[in-house]
Amino acid sequence: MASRSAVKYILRRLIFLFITYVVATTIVFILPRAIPGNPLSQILSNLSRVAQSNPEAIRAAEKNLMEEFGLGKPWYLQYVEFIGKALKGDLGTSITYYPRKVMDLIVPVIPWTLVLILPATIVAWILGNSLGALAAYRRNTWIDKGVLTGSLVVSQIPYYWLGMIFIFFFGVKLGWLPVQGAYSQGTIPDLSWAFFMDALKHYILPFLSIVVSAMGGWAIGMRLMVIYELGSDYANFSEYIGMKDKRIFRYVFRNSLLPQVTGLALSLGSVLGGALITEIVFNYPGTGYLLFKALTTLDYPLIQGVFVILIASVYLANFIVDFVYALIDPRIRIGQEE
Amino acid sequence: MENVLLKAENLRAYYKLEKVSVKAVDGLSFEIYEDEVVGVVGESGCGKTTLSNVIFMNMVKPLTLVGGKIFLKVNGSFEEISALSRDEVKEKFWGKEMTIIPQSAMNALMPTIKMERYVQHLAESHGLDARELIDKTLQRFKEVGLETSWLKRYPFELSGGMRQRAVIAVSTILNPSLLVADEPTSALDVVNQKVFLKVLMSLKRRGIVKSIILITHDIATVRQIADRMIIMYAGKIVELSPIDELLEKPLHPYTEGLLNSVLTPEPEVKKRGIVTIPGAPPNLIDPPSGCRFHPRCPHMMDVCKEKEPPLVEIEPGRRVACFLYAGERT
Amino acid sequence: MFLTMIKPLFKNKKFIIGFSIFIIFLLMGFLGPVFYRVDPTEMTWDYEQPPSPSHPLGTDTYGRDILAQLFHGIRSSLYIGFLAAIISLVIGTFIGTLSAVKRGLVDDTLMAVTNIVLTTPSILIAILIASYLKVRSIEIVALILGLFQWPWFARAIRAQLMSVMSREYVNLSIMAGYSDLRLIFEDLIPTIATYAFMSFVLFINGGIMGEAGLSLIGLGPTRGISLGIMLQWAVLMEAVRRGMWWWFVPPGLSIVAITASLLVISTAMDEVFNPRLREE
Amino acid sequence: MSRLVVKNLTKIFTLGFFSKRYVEAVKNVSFEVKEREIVSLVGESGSGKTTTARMILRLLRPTSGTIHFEGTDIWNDLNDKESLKDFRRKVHAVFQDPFASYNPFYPVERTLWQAINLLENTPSNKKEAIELIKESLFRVGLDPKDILGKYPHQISGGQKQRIMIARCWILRPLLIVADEPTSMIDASSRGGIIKLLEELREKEGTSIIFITHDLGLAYYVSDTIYVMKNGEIVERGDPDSVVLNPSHSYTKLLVGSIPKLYRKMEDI
Repeated sequence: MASRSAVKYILRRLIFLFITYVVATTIVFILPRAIPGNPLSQILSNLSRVAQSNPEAIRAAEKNLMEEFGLGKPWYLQYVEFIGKALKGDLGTSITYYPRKVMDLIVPVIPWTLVLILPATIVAWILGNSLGALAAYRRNTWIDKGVLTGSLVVSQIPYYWLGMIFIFFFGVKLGWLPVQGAYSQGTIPDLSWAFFMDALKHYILPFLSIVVSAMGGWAIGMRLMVIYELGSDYANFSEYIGMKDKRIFRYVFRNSLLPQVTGLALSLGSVLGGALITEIVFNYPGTGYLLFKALTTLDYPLIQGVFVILIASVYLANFIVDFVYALIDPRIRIGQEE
Repeated sequence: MENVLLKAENLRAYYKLEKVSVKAVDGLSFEIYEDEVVGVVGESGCGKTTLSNVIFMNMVKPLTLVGGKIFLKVNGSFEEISALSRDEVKEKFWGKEMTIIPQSAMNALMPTIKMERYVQHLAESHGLDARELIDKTLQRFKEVGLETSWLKRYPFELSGGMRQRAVIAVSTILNPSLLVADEPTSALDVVNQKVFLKVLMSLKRRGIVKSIILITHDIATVRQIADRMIIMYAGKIVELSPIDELLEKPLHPYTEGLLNSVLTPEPEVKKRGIVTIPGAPPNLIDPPSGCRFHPRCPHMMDVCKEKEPPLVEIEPGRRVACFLYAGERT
Repeated sequence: MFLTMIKPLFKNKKFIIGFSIFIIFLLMGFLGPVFYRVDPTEMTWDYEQPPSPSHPLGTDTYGRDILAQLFHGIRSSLYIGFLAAIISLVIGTFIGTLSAVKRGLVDDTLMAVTNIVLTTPSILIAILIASYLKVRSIEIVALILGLFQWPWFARAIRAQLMSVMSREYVNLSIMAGYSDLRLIFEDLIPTIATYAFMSFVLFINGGIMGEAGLSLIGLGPTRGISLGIMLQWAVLMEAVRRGMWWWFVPPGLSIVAITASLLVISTAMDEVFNPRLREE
Repeated sequence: MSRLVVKNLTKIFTLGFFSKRYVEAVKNVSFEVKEREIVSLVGESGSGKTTTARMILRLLRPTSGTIHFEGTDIWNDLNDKESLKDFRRKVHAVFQDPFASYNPFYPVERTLWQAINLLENTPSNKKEAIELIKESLFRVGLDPKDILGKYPHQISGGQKQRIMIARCWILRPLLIVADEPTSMIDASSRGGIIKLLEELREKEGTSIIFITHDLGLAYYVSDTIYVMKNGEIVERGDPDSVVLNPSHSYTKLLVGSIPKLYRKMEDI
């Protein structure tokens, strides 16, 4: 029962995100050309350092780089070419891994990042919101105070530092879980049960470090929302006509959760940022680790490629959240009467 | 006593703050008869909204019942609801025997579910058959002048006036005997105000509710539907009287001042002129000694500063708390 | 007026706790390097030593004193945090105020820009920009971080000012012949002051956390020691997997303590100035 | 001669960025206010009465139409600072919400200082100015001791509204636009505010426009009533003819719906 207003809402978000994407890719285009000291020449000088042993590769890469950045052409042609390529999914050729395409390097690592971030974010969201709601419901009891204090502290722990603590404690001290990677060295990823169990073992610590530290923020926000909604007119009225407390609390929970869904969209960026660094700490072979590798060798085509892909995924996720929001909030689905 | 629905004896309810108490309801005694409309009138801060909380025993910290008793007639016999806890009163009487139309009725319905679902949940909460209650609501929707198909909608799809009527329909669905309406018309335009009053009275005429307490600052509105009027000032009842007598001849100086400050589009008002009561209502943390109105009263006597005037009946059905009428007693 | 405003803060338990912790770290950053005169970059043969009387927090792989690093790191991290917060506050206030005062097309354009920056992950843009800079001073890092964390603040300021501007005292000041600028400084800015201060505190957090993140992937300040740089060294030298807890625990703990105390301060202010949340 | 002449005043608000919507808040409104006259614009929320007031006060630019005050087109002829200041001095306002009329960060007398600074003959020293402020407070029945140095939350709504009238006493404007000046204060203080405004008219010859939803108030105070609905003036006349003998159907409905004190509605 998609009404006109819902379609309009979705369309508006879509247009907005598309514009945002164009702006973001434009930044990618402008940066290397605008920053003083011409980073492109840096790239070239860097190139010879990286691939000293293979002069042929250098020359090829150099030529390639000139072509890819379209140097020598007027800037607007460069821009049109750049955007055109970006929309086609052609992100150029890596320098470090020459002659492999940037896209071919990124695609295999994306699943690792997705598998880590998606479940961790959703679990943290659910747990955090439940805890926050519980605290608000038992306002001013020790449960509330405990949850609030805990959340305030936990929400300020960077994922990656919690990761370090976990590695040290559960991996190094107790020896319960592996300390790095996504699977044991030497194994080849396949669909066997043994590999799954091995990957799972490696998964627990990075997963937990994201879940635990992301939970705090949700709990704090949800607690405030629920306290606010508990004092709202509909909650009071429902009580006056004899609605059971449990039911009223479900109403309050539902209505408090709606803004938290929008909050999820807004927080995706910082969750991603934190998760990328967590991958580095765990040597987890995801996008963050690839980005780290690219940064240490100043492989600019690869850096840009990772950036473009990540930004696009954040916008896509944003759009999905918006879509879900439009589905679950009737005020958007049907359109509020002014 | 047999046709009394609600009886309050020397009710006192304070907002107990850290160091001080706000004496918002301070020694109120009155009764509400079956089949009547009583208007509770007073200016902001006189304790009239607190009174509605007290009637429901809706004591939420820091509001505390300090003393007094409230009785409600349930199935022919009186229950002392002031002896029960808030949760017990809520469980036993809210929505069933007593109900409310809140000040902010526009936002009173759960916004993100359809009204039909809401009624289903209400049935569940009261242990009733959902289908039956929905049918009853449909009937009630017709009675308050709403399309029955609107029950399948979300509250925000209705206009403000219609939402208010939906609230009336839902809140009276279990035929409670007492309805308390707290400033129900202040958010409506005058045309919808009148519609609201009509709906209210039709519910009473059909016997869906027995008695109505209308809490408001607007005497002219009360005048349209009330049988009796309670005038409150600074946490106390200063006058309680049938409405026509009160308008004819207000007894308490405060009542008189209040009446003469009302501006309605009537030639009588122009002739009468407008009166101001000097000063401002006292704060209720540390109210004036004796009669709380004495600092603003044009007829102030020495005794008013020292002693508190009791609320006494000086004519059949007319009670006033003022020393001007001390002689007329006995 | 100012005193009567902040007085209730010191009756709030949360505020006192948060404020005390923050002051302790502020003093560590300010006075630590003054009293503990050990060069944090001096390499010694006492490398990878656990805490001992001569090195209260042990040493790193190059024999550098961790406590000295920590004092200098806290100082730089706080400095970056403050700097980034000032930049964000200025941009956010400017955009939010301009939007609210000018309305119309100016408002539409500025809010579109704000929403674009809001939706774009700031840490990723910071990474991209930082990667192109060969030399990154502490100030440059603060600038990169400060440039992208203002959008939510600008939006909130705009909303608050819009509501303030519908208040009648603003009309009365206009009718008294106030210029736009005088109106902004006398009537508008004071009303957003407490909110701006609370946001400033959170911006400091953003700056400190952002620096740590950037440093960890090797894009932090190229000179000097910050808490993030300490963590980066620890990760590079595999301090975690080699069990050298004295190396990576202190800087991380400091980040958490500073940012959590600031968050508590901001929450307490919200409680004090926002009556709905006040506990009875 | 009329003090204020409003001719074909129209205000259209544009909403939305991508898909624009237009709302006609005020449509082709014309009326005049004479010297010493009290005029009421009566209407419910959304009738355009407040928008009209804001345009007269030069707070909101009209889409079309003209407003002449003392013969000057206030939106086109007030180009220099001096003439604008002169206009501000001569046309003033009392607003609805006494709480919103004061910036909580300043003592309440700030609003009186603003008026002093607007005067043509600004007092030569501070002492003189303070005397002027005190005198204006006495005029509205307030004791300066209770007011000076206080912050808005320390005084009552009735007192706040009186100080707004004290502001008018300092300026002695030719026209006061009173936007619902009594709707948010208690009934028992309402009469005082109305009397003070009437006194200004008696002593200074001030013209007053009451912007109100309260037909009772309009009936009581005005010389002329204009009834507005959906941005248009639907009825005009002296209070008795508008209230006792309305001609437009909306006015009839309005008068019929307002609860009276001395009459009970038949159809409830």
